Amino acid sequence: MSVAVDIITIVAITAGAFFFLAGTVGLLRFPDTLTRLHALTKADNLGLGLVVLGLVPQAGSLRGGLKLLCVWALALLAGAMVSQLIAREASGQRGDPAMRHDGPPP
Amino acid sequence: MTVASALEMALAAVVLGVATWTIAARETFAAVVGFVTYGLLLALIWVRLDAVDVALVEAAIGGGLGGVLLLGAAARLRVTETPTATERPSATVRVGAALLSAAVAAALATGVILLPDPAPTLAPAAAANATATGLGNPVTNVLMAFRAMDTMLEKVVLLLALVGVWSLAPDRLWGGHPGPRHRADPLGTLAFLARLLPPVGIVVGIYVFWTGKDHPGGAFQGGTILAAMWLLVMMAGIADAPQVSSRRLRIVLIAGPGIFLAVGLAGFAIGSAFLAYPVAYAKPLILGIEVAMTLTIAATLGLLLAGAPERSAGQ
Amino acid sequence: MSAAIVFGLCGAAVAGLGLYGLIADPRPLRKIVAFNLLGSGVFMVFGVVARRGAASGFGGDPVPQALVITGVVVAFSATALAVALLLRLFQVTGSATLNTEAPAGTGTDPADA
Amino acid sequence: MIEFMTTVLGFILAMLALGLVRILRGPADADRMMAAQLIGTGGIAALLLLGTVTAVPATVDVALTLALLATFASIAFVKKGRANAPDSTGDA
Amino acid sequence: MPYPASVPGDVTTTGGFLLVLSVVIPVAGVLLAFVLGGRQAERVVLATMPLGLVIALAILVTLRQAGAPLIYLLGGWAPPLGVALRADGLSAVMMAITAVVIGAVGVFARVDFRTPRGSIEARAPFAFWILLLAIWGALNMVFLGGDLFTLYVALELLTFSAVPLVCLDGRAETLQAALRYLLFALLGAVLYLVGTALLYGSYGTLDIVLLSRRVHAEPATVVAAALMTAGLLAKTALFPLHLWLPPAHAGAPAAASAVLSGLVVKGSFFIVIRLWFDVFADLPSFVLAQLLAALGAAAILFGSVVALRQERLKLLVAYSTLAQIGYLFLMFPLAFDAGSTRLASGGALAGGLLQAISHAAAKAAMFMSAGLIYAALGHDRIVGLGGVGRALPVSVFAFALGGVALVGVPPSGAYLAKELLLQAASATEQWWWAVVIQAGGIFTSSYVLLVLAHALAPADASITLRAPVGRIQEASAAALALCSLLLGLAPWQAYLPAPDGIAPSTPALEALSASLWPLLGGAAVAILLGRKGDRLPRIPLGQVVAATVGPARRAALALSRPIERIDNMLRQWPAAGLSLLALAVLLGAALLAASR
Repeated sequence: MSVAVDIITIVAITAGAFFFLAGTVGLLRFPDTLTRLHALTKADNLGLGLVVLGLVPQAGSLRGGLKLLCVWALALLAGAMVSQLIAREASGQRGDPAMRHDGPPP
Repeated sequence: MTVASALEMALAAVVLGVATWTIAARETFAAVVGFVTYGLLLALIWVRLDAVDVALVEAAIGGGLGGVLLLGAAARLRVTETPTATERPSATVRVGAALLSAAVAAALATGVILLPDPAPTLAPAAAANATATGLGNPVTNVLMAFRAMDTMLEKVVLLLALVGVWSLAPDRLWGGHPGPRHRADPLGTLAFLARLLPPVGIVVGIYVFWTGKDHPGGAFQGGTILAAMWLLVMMAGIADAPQVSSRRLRIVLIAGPGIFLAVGLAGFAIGSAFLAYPVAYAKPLILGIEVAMTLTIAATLGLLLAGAPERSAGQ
Repeated sequence: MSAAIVFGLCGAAVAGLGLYGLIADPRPLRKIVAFNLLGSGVFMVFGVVARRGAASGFGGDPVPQALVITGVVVAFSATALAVALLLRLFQVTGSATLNTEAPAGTGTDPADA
Repeated sequence: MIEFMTTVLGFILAMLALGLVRILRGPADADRMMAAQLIGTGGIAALLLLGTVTAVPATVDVALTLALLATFASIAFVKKGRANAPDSTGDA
Repeated sequence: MPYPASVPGDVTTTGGFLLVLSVVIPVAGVLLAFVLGGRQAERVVLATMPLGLVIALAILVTLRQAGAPLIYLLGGWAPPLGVALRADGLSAVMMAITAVVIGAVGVFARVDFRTPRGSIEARAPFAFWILLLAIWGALNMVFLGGDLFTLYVALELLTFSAVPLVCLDGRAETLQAALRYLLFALLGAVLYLVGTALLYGSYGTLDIVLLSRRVHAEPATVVAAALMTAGLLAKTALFPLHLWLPPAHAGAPAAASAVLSGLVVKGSFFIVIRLWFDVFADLPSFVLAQLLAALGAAAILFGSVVALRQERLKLLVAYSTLAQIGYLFLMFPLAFDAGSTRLASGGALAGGLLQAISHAAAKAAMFMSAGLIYAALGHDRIVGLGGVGRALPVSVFAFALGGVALVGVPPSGAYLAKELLLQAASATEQWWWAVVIQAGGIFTSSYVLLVLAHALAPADASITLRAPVGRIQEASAAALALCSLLLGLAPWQAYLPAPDGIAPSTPALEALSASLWPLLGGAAVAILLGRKGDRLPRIPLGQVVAATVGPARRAALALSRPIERIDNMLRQWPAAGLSLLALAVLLGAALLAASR
């Protein structure tokens, strides 16, 4: 049992690390601000999500695991909001109707 | 070299790199962004040093409120950047400053390396006296019991900083609202965030405060989170900053040190000592003080960031 | 090398960087940022002192840790006050300099008129 | 397991260090803020791993605080410029 | 009666609760004034003042009866885990003078910081009263704190209450002065803080008494000592770290200047004394003491010469503070005991502290009268002061009294201080410091006489006062000056380590005539260096004087110009920062070399 759990952890965390790598490479290599943003939003949330997923089985208690998930949820929410804010700032068109899809995050 | 110590060195190297960037960057705004990330990474160091209480403070202040304060100022002062930068001191002065700073840093490093081994510590004393308060978090014990005077004075420092900030207002705006009026954009992302995040944040803030009695956390950490939530609501234009003349606001601002002082004086009256808690009531008394302090800290920090009164009442 | 030494050196170096910035950069806001760096370097030294004092089942001596928390609060209040002063100076003069030779009072303060 | 996590932690730290390059280069402030955000998320991941490695469960609370407050710098960034509009200096 | 010799142990002594009250009452007053606001704030502060004075007196009495330091263990926790408040003779007299000066300033400020009719609360009064009370609480904490970190918090409290006072009027220059003050003070405070970290790491306590028993010359301790001392000197504005002082003290409102110049700089000075007479007493301090006094001598020279060259009265008084701070540091080499190679508490310490106390009262009085003159004339150009003596006799009289007290005319406290210092100089055979002490007196009288010569000269045109001067304001300034002038009569032997019977032993007439010499010398210096208007020839004999001293004056001015230029350079931020670090490094090197 514990071996299986450890394998899940290792796989998930490795995958998470990979997404961080992808995000960083995107941030460094992509040509302009908006495409970089695009790369970033995917990568960091997925990366963190997978790391959290890997850590949950190791948490030892239900409360610990829930807290980990809370961290992820918060980071996800904040990340989505901030990306939107930055995107608007970067495109320099605060009133642009195309950017006004200000509903809740997907 | 073990994996762990390699990790520590890597962490130290990254932190040092960001610190260098913060000093060397040409643009202030870029430097401040560097400083925000620095605060973030510093939290890692504090965890590594097994000081989670401090890590919480660093995360809340260094990565959060401090960043807001400095980024806002950097944006406002951007126009002064070029003229002031021309006052840069001569190369001789800069080399001198670098040499002397390096000398002081080297002396400090030598001092740290040559600290005696085994290190003197008050940890056993703190552990032995923990029963007096009934709290499990040794840092809270130090802050609230053994060195309560420091903590009380520190709250007065916060209040005085606020008086100082307020005193910068123009005379005719005294009593008005601090900071600029943020216009609400009801459909905006920010407004959405400001409705969604605060309930969560308030729960987290209270949790961090409450857990501080036995685990890392406490009044300052919790208060900072609450302050951030309040600030978010203000920045989104959902609620305006209160007038500085408001009596109710002022009571909240002194509640922490006030109740601290009152309990301290009560300790006097009961006959033990100023700032001493009777063992049977130590825990509820400390928690009561901490509740008031959390509120006071949240209000003070929020207003410190909001700035001096800039609009008269109703504006 | 132990964690204490690595972070102790790191703290000393950060403090040195802060000192340099505080002295050599003419822009007040950069001085404030440098002051914060300097402070955090000093706090790191405190952290190392705390870590070295680990005993009685505590990962660190709680006394210096508590001192750091108090110190951070004081440093933050100082930062807030300094920033407020600087912004007010900018509002009144239209410039942000500590150089006394620079003409002061040239700006108009809309609020005090 | 500890060694594995420590290694991943080191790897994520390296990624963060690389992300710093974007703060260095810019060119726009938005790029810098983005890099700061990546570093924030990475920092949270690193904290969670570190908390597990060093067996300090309270570290999760630090991560929670960071996740909650890391947005604030970005909000200040977005709010910039509005604060120094002439109508907000109190005279209007 | 300084405390390491006679600390009985870790117990609260009788009367210890007075120490708590002396801190708690101002703090409670701050909180209450903040909530009530408006006129109530002023009332709360004014009600606190007599209370504080009574407590300070009670501490003096209790201390004398007990014959040993008063101790209070906060929360019942003994050091090293807890924090103790301790009052020895030094703390008690400093607290007493603080209570007196704050009280006088409070009475003085009632006119300037009155909440205007028709408004519930006004900005400047609200901030002023709260900050004034906070300064008081912070100073009491500085004098009583038995723990180096508590002292750090108290010092920061002091800074945070002092800085906003500088820029209460909101002018651009004062805002800039306040910012410079704040940033430099913060730099100093951080250097102090890092020292406490090293000390805690070395000895596991920050309690002053425990440290004084444990400290020995180790590298970490030496680094701590150097950094802490340098940081405190920056906060005290000892030359060459004085960049912030002149604009801050000259630009603040008169009541605030009086407190800043009279009291606030003494806070960090007091901690320097605590450090070197208690905590670091076992470190080799010979070179350090000589260095501190050398900086003090330089401060006297620069402060006095630049003061004489000022155009504005308030700046002159501010520069005189710079010189007087230098004077305070002359006691360190004189307190050095060659036998035990440590700083011993004796006549020199008593003299230094007495000088600090006399200066507190006298300088506050001088700033208050300068402020009155400024308010009445609408300017404070020194050459334009003609006729003020007739128009504002009491204000000028208060200024003169304060000046005379500072010069050291018996029975002033400064006179007694000078006697003690000179005695110590001859006892330790350091004649060069005796020369500096005498020179300091001459310089002091020079700028006091310069101001008086202008103020007492007849007016060019009949002067019209812009505003009537409050009688109470003039009275409080004069009372404070008189207090400084009579300080020499107080029974110091009970509190300071002064040799018995020093005050009355010197025959009064002889002492008076001896104190005339500095006045004459001062007059000569003032004629050589002082700013003069076109009016000088009209003073009796002015023509003759002008003709004879012309060449000498030109030579003196040629000498003073480089001094002014160097002062100007040192007041630039980078130069001051470099001086601070260089001083820290120098102190560290000297201590390290000596401890080998």
